[in-house]
Amino acid sequence: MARVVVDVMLKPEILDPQGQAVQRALPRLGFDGISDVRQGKRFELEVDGPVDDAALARIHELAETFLANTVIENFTVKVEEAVEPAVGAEK
Amino acid sequence: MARVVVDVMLKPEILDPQGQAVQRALPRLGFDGISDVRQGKRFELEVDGPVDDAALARIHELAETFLANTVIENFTVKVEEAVEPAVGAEK
Amino acid sequence: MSLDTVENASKTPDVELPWAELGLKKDEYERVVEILGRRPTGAELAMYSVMWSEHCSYKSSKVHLRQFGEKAPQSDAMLVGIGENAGVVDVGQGYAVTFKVESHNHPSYVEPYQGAATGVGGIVRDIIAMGARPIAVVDPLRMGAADHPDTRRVLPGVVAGIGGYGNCLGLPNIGGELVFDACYQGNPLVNAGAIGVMRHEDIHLAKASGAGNKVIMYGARTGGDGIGGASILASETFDDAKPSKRPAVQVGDPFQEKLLIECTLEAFAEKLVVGIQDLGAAGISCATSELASNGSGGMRVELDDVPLRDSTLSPEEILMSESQERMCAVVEPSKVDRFLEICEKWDVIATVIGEVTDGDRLEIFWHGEKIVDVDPRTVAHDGPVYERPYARPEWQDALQADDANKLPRPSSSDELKAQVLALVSSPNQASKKWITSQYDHFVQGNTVLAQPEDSGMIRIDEETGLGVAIATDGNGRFAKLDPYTGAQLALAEAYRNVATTGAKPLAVSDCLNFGSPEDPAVMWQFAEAIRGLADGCLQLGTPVTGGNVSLYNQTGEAAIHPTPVVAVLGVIDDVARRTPVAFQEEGQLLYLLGDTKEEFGGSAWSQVVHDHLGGLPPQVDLERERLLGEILISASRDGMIDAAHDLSDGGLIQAVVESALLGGKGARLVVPDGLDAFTFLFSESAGRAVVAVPRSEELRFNDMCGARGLPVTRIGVVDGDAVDVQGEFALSLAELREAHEGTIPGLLA
Amino acid sequence: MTARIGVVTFPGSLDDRDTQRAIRLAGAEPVALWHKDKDLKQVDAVVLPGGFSYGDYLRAGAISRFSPVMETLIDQAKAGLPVLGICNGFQVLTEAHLLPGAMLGNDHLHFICRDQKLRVENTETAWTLDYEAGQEIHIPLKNMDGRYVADSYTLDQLEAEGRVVFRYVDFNPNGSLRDIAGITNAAGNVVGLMPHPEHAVESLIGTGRTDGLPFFTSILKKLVAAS
Ligand SMILES: Nc1ncnc2c1ncn2[C@@H]1O[C@H](COP(=O)(O)OP(=O)(O)O)[C@@H](O)[C@H]1O
Ligand SMILES: [Mg+2]
Repeated sequence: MARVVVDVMLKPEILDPQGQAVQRALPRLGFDGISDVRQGKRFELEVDGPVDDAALARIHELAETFLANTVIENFTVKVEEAVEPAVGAEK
Repeated sequence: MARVVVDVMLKPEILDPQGQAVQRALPRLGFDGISDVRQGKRFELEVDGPVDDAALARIHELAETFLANTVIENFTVKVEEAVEPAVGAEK
Repeated sequence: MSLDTVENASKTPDVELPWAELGLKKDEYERVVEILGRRPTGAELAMYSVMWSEHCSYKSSKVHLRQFGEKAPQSDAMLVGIGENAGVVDVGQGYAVTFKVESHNHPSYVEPYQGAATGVGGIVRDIIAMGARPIAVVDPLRMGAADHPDTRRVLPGVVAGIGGYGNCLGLPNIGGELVFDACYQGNPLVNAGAIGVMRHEDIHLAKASGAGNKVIMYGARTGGDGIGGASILASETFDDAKPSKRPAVQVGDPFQEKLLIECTLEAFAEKLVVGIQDLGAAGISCATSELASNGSGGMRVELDDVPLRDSTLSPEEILMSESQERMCAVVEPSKVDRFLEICEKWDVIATVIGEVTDGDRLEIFWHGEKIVDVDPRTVAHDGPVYERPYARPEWQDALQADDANKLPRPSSSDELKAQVLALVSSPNQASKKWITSQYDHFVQGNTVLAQPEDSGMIRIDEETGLGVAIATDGNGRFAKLDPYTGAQLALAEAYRNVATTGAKPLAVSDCLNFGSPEDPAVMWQFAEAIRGLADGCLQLGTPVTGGNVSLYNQTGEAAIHPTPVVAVLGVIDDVARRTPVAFQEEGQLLYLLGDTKEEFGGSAWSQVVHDHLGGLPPQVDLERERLLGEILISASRDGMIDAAHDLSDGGLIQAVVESALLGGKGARLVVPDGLDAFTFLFSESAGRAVVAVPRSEELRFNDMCGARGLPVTRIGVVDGDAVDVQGEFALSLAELREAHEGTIPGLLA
Repeated sequence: MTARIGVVTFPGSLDDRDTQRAIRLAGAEPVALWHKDKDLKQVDAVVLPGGFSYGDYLRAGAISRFSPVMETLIDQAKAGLPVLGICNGFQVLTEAHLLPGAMLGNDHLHFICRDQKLRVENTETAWTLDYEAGQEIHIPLKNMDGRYVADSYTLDQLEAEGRVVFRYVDFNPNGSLRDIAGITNAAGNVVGLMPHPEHAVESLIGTGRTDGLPFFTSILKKLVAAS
């Protein structure tokens, strides 16, 4: 079992009111120095078999036809490392 | 300018109707072998100054108090590498 | 901890169970042991503890709630009364309507969006469980101070949650309330009501009968949602009773619930269901014990067959899980296949988890071992009953002596005008459009009236135009001054709201929101409110068909204002005759119906202008309310009035401003003889409404009121684009609109 | 003959029965179509109704777009079958690429329900014959994801070809680019819009206006003329 992550973000030229709302709220919350916020989606897929090139190609196709709407969104596909090298700790 | 990414996912024990709906649709689309799908949010923050420990601590706090609802969600904070080593290509 | 079976429990009488952590009192635990003749198993303890909780057993409120039955007025309309998932009333032409209001207060404070959303989900399942198609929802809300930062967190989340769930279910939201008061700061009240309609023959009850019939669970898989005490039982050792990782917050899936509605109604239509129960508080514990105890036999359940979302759940946790969007149906064996087929059609997971048995025991098995063996009645109905002490608080006299009628009144026309503007723009009196525009009120294509009308109205028969109306009201300030009168005022207002739109009030549901029953003062408020409501319903001939009690709404020593919320359901033979709030035509005459007295205790004026709460609430005269209602209904049926608005918070000026803004037509008002302008505009005397009468109907209308003895006073005319109180001041509609509609967006946007 | 107009029910469709009622009131025969069924039952036209099919999860319309019924519908729409997508139906049509562009969440981030003023910009489509060019109408609007977006090339093309069928007037309720409320494909048989004409067909109900009825009389007229 492996985890593949598909990140989907609105294309840069598309207005992202959610991201903007977050950004606008920041000063009120006392956070400065963040010049832009974009909000997108993250899909975590648990893949049964091995995540070989063929599997990745299929997931890529899935992202392109289904998880993202490429009229408005870009996406990336990543295999998640076994050990999460996150800088921030998981809460 | 650096980019910090905050990923927010529902806690594993919390129902994720969106992820479920996606997963249930997969067989119909001809995709098998994906045993679970969880859908979360991805925030891309453009940070003006250097992303040092202090900045990260503040973003961590931001995530905890604002971007995530820690009653039902977990989050991770990551500094994005300059070059994205994604396996899938960005569309 | 290894599996605690019934056999094991008999052999190990001395094992200590964590009954106190599960919220049971010592004597309650001893009672369980006495009932069983042995110590309970962990699973049994889980069931008793949750079913005997205040929320499920009504142990503090039962003795008072009985009055609703004892004092119930004779009513042919009542088909199913208190005790079922929701009451059912006959509305004629073979139709029956079920409706109920419930609270989801605490969850909505913890997680506003999901708390409120699952509140809507729960009340709607009650309606489906009666066999009805849900047709509308309403949402009476109470929040802390409008300008408090936490209100900014809670209110938008609650509204988004109610909208998110109700809109996705396809249920028009046709009414509700929004009241701000600092007393609700830590205890916002999120009440939700729903109405459903069915044919008489389709009424279904929650009971399991017929040995051999199958028990089918369908809907969402069971997860670890909302498990409180069970995780204590599930923990390794009882000393390790730390809260486990199980979430107390439930997440709703309105899409799943929409499928549940459709597949349940399809199963009803094919007469596949013997009995049915929704899974709400206390989950499977509640559903199985209630189904079994209301039926004739017993029940045997294989807990292993319950579809799970989380395979690590213990049997105790499965029994107590409050995962949303689940139902339980009892189905004859020959019809099981068809039932499962319908579920499959709607992509709803359905599993046979047990069957009705001959005996009178509820037996639950896990991995082949019996872990529950109880008389289901002892779980569902024989919970503890408390006669909690109650006493009129000693501060009540001082509060009532602090007479609002003595507050300084405006001394000039300018001051009067300024106070009118302050009133109509105050958060409680301001337009609630910011909220209600987030709710779908058009879906299902039968909405005749929705907010901001006096009552919501839904057509239920396209051919004949038969319709139902609903209004919910409550005034915690009045109830604080005098809980008996306050409850009757809430009833009177909801009754009046329904009648104002032309519908005949039929029945009542309520949601009683109070502080801690362990405080004798709160218990007195509660007892008085119920007494008032029961007496009032008897007098008005509108039986209470069901409701909900929410106690412990209190932060430390400070309880919320006693807040009985009353929903009145009415029926109208032809919705074409409904009366709207908005002024329709210039030149129509404005009449005030009823008597106006100097009554300012608890009024909006005393709150807005003086931040004051004291004195006595307005008097109630239910015979007058009934007469007013009859006049309003006749006038609507006979086409004598084109607009009507009941008078409540804010008095006459508030009502006229609302009708004027909605219709986009002003009014010229004349202060009637015998009243001063201030009292005329701001008094909150009950039993009043303002109506707009076409000139051609003037005589007929006056004659009718005269003949029946209802005081009627001509107060002006629909005219121009201002509200002009002659000799005092004029406020343009534009100015009024800005004041009335700008407030809530300004606070929240 | 009377025209037979199909109304698809997806799981989570809400306005399917309302749409059937509107079709009936216009004098045509509504035919219920089921999402799992590829068979369109030989209807003369199809309406994809409003609602939250599949809960609007993933993206509004994204999951429904892959329903069996859509396989047939996409082929037949391309071959000229008149199709109207209302609200969620519009979202399904953009996801299926029968109409260009995409629908996103309202710019103010709230669900919005209101009586919306629109201008009818194109009266040549199968669904708008009974309106007058430039006519201003009021139709209920209620949605979460009503923001129409497309790249500027597509928008220019839509404008140049007269394919913007409805525009919001006085108030843009969701941030749709160029105030677009509804569009058509190049052939004029496929139309999608966010507001709900099926909720404006009876004088007593909803807002009390009947400005939506011409949608359904238009298609009836078109079909009867063609037969
Ligand atoms: N939270 C809410 N949800 C739905 N409708 C609401 C809500 N709050 C207020 N309303 C509606 O706004 C209108 C005015 O409310 P209110 O002043 O409380 O009415 P009334 O005084 O007649 O009881 C009513 O139609 C009511 O149903
Ligand atoms: Mg009213």
